Amino acid sequence: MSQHASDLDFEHDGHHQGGGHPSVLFYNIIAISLFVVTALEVGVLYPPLSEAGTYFRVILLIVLSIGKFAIVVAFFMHLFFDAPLLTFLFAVGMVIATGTVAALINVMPAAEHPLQPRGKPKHPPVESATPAPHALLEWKNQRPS
Amino acid sequence: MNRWIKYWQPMLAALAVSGCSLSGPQSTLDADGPVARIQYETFLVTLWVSVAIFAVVGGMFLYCLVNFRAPGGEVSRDYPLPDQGHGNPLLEIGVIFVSILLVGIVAVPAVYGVLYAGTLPEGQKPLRINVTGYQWWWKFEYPELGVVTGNEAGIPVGRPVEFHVQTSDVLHSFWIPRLGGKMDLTPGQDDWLWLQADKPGVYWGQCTEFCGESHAFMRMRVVALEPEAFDKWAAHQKEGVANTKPPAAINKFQCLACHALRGLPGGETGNRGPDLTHVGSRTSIAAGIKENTPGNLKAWIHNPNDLKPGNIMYKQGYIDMWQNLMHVQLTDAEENELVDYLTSLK
Amino acid sequence: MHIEPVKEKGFYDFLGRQVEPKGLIGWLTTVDHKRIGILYAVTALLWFLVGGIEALAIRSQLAMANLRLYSAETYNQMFTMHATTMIFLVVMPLAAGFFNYMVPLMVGARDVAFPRLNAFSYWMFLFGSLLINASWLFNAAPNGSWVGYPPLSLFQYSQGHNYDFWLIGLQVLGIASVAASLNFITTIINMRAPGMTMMRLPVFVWMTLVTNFLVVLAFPVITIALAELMFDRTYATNFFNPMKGGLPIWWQHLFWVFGHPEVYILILPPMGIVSEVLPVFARKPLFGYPLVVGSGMGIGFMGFTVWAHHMFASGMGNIANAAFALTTMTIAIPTGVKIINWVGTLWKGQIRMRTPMLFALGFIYQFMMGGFSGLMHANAAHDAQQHDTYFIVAHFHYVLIGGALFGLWSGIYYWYPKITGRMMNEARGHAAFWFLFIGFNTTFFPMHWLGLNGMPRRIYSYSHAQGWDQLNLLCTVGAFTMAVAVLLLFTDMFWLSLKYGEKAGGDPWDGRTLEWSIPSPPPVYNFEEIPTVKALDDFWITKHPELLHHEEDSAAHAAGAGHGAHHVHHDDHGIHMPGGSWFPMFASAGFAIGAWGLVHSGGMYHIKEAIQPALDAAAKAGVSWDQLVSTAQTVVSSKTPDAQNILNVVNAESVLKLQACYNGVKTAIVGGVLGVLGIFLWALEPIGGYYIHKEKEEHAGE
Amino acid sequence: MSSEVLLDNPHEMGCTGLPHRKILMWAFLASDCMFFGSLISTYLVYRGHSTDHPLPEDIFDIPLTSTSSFVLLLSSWLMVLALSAIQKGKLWEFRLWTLGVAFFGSIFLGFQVYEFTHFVHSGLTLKQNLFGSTFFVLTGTHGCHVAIGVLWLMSLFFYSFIGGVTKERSLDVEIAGLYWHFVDIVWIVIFTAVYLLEYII
Repeated sequence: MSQHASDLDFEHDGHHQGGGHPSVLFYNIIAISLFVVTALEVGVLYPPLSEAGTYFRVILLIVLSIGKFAIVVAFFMHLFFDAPLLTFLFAVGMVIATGTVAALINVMPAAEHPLQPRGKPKHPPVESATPAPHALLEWKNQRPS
Repeated sequence: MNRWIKYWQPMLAALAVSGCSLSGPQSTLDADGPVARIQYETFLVTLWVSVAIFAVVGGMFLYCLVNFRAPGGEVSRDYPLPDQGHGNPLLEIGVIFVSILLVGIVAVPAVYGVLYAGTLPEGQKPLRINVTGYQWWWKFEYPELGVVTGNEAGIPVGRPVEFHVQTSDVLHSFWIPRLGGKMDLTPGQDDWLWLQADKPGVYWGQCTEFCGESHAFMRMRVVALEPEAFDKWAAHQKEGVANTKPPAAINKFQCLACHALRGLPGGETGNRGPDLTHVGSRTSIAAGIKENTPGNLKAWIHNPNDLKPGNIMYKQGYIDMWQNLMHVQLTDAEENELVDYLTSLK
Repeated sequence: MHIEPVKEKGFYDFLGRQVEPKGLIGWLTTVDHKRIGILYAVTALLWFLVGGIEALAIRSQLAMANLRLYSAETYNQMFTMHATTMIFLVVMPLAAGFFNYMVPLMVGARDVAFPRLNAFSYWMFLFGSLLINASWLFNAAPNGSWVGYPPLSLFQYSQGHNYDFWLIGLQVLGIASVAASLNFITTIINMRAPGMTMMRLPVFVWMTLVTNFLVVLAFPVITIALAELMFDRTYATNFFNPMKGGLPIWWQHLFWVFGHPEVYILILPPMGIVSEVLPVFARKPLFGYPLVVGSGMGIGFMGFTVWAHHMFASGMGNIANAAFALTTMTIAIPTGVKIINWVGTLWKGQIRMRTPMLFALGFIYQFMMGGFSGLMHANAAHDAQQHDTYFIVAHFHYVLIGGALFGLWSGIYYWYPKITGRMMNEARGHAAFWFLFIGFNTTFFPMHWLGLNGMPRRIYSYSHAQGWDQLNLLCTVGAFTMAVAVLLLFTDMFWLSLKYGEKAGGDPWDGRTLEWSIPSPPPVYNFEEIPTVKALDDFWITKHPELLHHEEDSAAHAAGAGHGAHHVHHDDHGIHMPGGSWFPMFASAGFAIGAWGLVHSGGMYHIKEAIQPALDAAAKAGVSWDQLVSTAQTVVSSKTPDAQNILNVVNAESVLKLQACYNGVKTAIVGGVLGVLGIFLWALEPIGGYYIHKEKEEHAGE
Repeated sequence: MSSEVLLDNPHEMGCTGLPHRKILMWAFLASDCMFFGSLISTYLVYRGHSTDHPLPEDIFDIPLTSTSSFVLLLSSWLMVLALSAIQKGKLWEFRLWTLGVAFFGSIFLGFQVYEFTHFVHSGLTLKQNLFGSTFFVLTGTHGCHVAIGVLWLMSLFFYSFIGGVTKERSLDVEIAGLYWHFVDIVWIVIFTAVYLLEYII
């Protein structure tokens, strides 16, 4: 019984790097830095910048959120301290998911690239014309070529 | 490129040993236009690379099966083991390199073919035709010529034709096998393809994206004409109906609510069904599924559902309008009259 | 041997776990991976008969030009259900049957990691398959091809419940697959016997692992796609509605991001089976084991990079077409490596032509053919001509029958003695092989010609003038020849050999892997003592100790020592076995009821929108919903509008449909609650189970 | 599932030295990456395709959503504290933090309910336009994940009163924590890709 119990305990498990899980203080520091990054993210929105600044802001936002993502996964989810196998498992999903999302966004015939700044005015309101279910024939493609 | 054709075609014909004709009206192996030809050639490259690999690997496979049988078909457990080789790294690396090389051989023509078929040719200005797919027929519009026709399109020989495809309802796919590959009709996209016919003739086509109950009966024909003949044809198609004395049945059954008979009062607007202004001049009816003979036409008018299950001429025209609203049926005499009239619309 | 139940008090004591499974209740509550494997395989084989009958119906209709054996609508249902059945209800679960039965035996484990989750997967699969086939009883079988492209699948074009059955049925099957796959990933990674390093895993286990990764990563995508389409149909969202800017092409992308890995989910397990069968019947190790494993992983990974080759005709543009053509051709490299390695395994071997070997060899030949036609589609230029023609039909049947099914049949003949303890008859096996081989090639080889000759897929009729008559007749003859082979297999497998077959010992084929080291059929606890693995093909090495090199031996010891966390559990209190449980079935039955309700809520908001004026009028007149429904019933039965002039006949029918939708939603909620309740009870269930104590004298008896 | 892998269950620990459930959970999270990846890409692909108002810039409220993001982060923080507490055997501390996590999770859900109600009143419904469809399905799915997490944590909370959660069984809490943090990181992505990007481009 006790033998199994010790297996569950991280401090004694040879597979875990770093020899033990972090202290509460460490968690608090991580949490505070997460709050700071989130505040930064929101803050990025507000200073008035030119068109060129848009790209800067997009890149900054992406970098910041990747950072947050990495911090939570590495420390809150213990991946940094845990067996590399688990990192591998998660990485398989993340890599394929990221690649697929990127490929999908680029291969779709988007009206505009989803990560590009849009021109204004954006969407002139068009007449709403949802067809009644039985009026099949009126249901035509409304998109101008 | 033409040299290739001369070279490969007899070999392929030799391959086609089954004795069945491979030159049906929709055969992709009889390329009658530059797009179909380039696609056929890239296919041949892949085919012969495959045949070569098959000869080598399949040969080895067969050699193993013939030569490395267990003595007597079955061996006891204490029979001496064969060599317990685990693999040969050099061979493996060789195989990988050879396959990369072969993939390269196949890939280059493929990419060339994609670019060729996906780029409008320089030089001659292409003829533009807008194709609209309906469940289950085709509308062809010639914006530059002001011509509208259904299920049968005339094109000039030797001039590229730019087909812009769009759908009025579900997905369809526009395909004239002898002239070139297909293009799906997808809502929300402006897709096009170009085709060109080398010689005059009637080219059959068919919808190849599943589009509902009568998907099998969504066919079409493209008629390639010499340039002068094409101009004459287009000019004639532009005119209104020749026979301006329609039978009473046309009004009685409100054919013009869906079909256009240009030149008749109220006959300009119907656009749910094919344009009938020159229906008598077409070679086929009901989206290419029957030859245009009076007998077939009568059968079609008598019960469209029989030839093409679920079509809207039957569902909305016959069932809704005739039976639910007007409670009338076509008599035999009216059907004959209608057939005579439509046949006269050359 | 005696059995001692675990004495443990749980949160509650009613509905305790079954100690030793017996009879029907034993099967219903079983958590034994071997029984679940048998359940999977038998269910899959029964659906195989159904799918086969559908295939014969399709071929009969196409035997001659202008045949009208049955209606176009029925034909559309036939080919849709044929594809759906064969892919999701036959090949996948048959492979899952082998995963279940064989993987724990091959890695040297007593069971899978989560036995009850495993049972849950099976019951979900069973209920999902029943749900999707129940559509036949309602004359609403899915009718829009197994790819279900919108807009045809939107409510605007398909107002029956056909697509609802398809969408929800696949959703349920998806849950079953993902749950099972998570289980197998854990089992393979974490339950290997001491010394069984990853590079000593049998190839079948490797391919299982890759397959299950593919399932786990591909199924979420189809889950989302199906959910979006379901929302479009039921809640009138706009994901694929072109009227509101939705793009039907998005469905195609999502579908094929799932769909292409799905193809490898179907083919990799049979590849693994063949990689097991060939070495046994050639008496040689698999040629280039690391490369076979690596190319399996390569194929799996590449499976996620090529999906758009199913969409070369959808107007993606030259660059995307060329790029996906290139990635697709790249897959030919690892596939070619595999085939070369299989041939290398035969080279200088001592080939024994037993039935499993025949099927494995048939697999190699036909998979090669399917690979070549695959290379031809990868050529995007000519794919514009092949796409959606019979050339494609020929290709994927070469891969899925000639490949996957031949591989699975090889597995059936190979492992049947292990599972039942009896050999299958060789003569009947050879006959079945030749009927299947000749029938298959007669059916599908001519389809290449048909496709090149311009015959599109999914057409229920064609005319003489199109020139496809003779070849189609030939295909139909071939299809019925294959049916003979299937009958032979089934009578042999379920009756003749099962009853009269020669008794098989533990190791009838002179096998190489761990499952042959135990009796046939295996005891409930699999291994009396968990084996310690010294090398790849450990059992073979045990039989031929001279093959084990000294350095490998010491490496094995080092590796075994590294697996220190492993415990041997049969020491003082015997072998612990988990007890049976009702809750996997209970929970999945709850979810199945919920799914049934969801099916019947299909089209709800569309119908509501269509009769909104009537509903408003009713609200204005102060007619409650219940009154409106009863009025509608009267109106429909009398076929005259009601006195207050709120409902005409058409609207009244819609009101009744809407009422049915609301009932569906209620059923869905009840079912969902039951399912969640089942999971809670399952979680609180005491661990239970029992200990098996082996007595000394019984050891001798084996 | 929890009793399946009780500590005295011989099927618990595997040859890699990791508990089965941890491997299962990480594989599941990998799977969930694809799940949310598909949803997020649906949202991004359909950006700018809506044909009707209201559009994101008409109705998004960044301060509100930022607040709910902070709330979710806060709950993640409490989650690690809860795990840390139970690993040290401090049962009451564990109960406190777990209750906190569930509480803040519920606050987050409350924000979402408020936001959804507000949007529906502004005319944005599932069927109004593409933005409505993609937005509600994406954030609604995430909300469902949060709700399941709250249910899970509350179960652990109550289970701890009948001796179900102990130091030796801290794995139960760790697994729930992994799930909860994953829900948090998905929100990190959604917050950036759906809300913040909308304010820049």
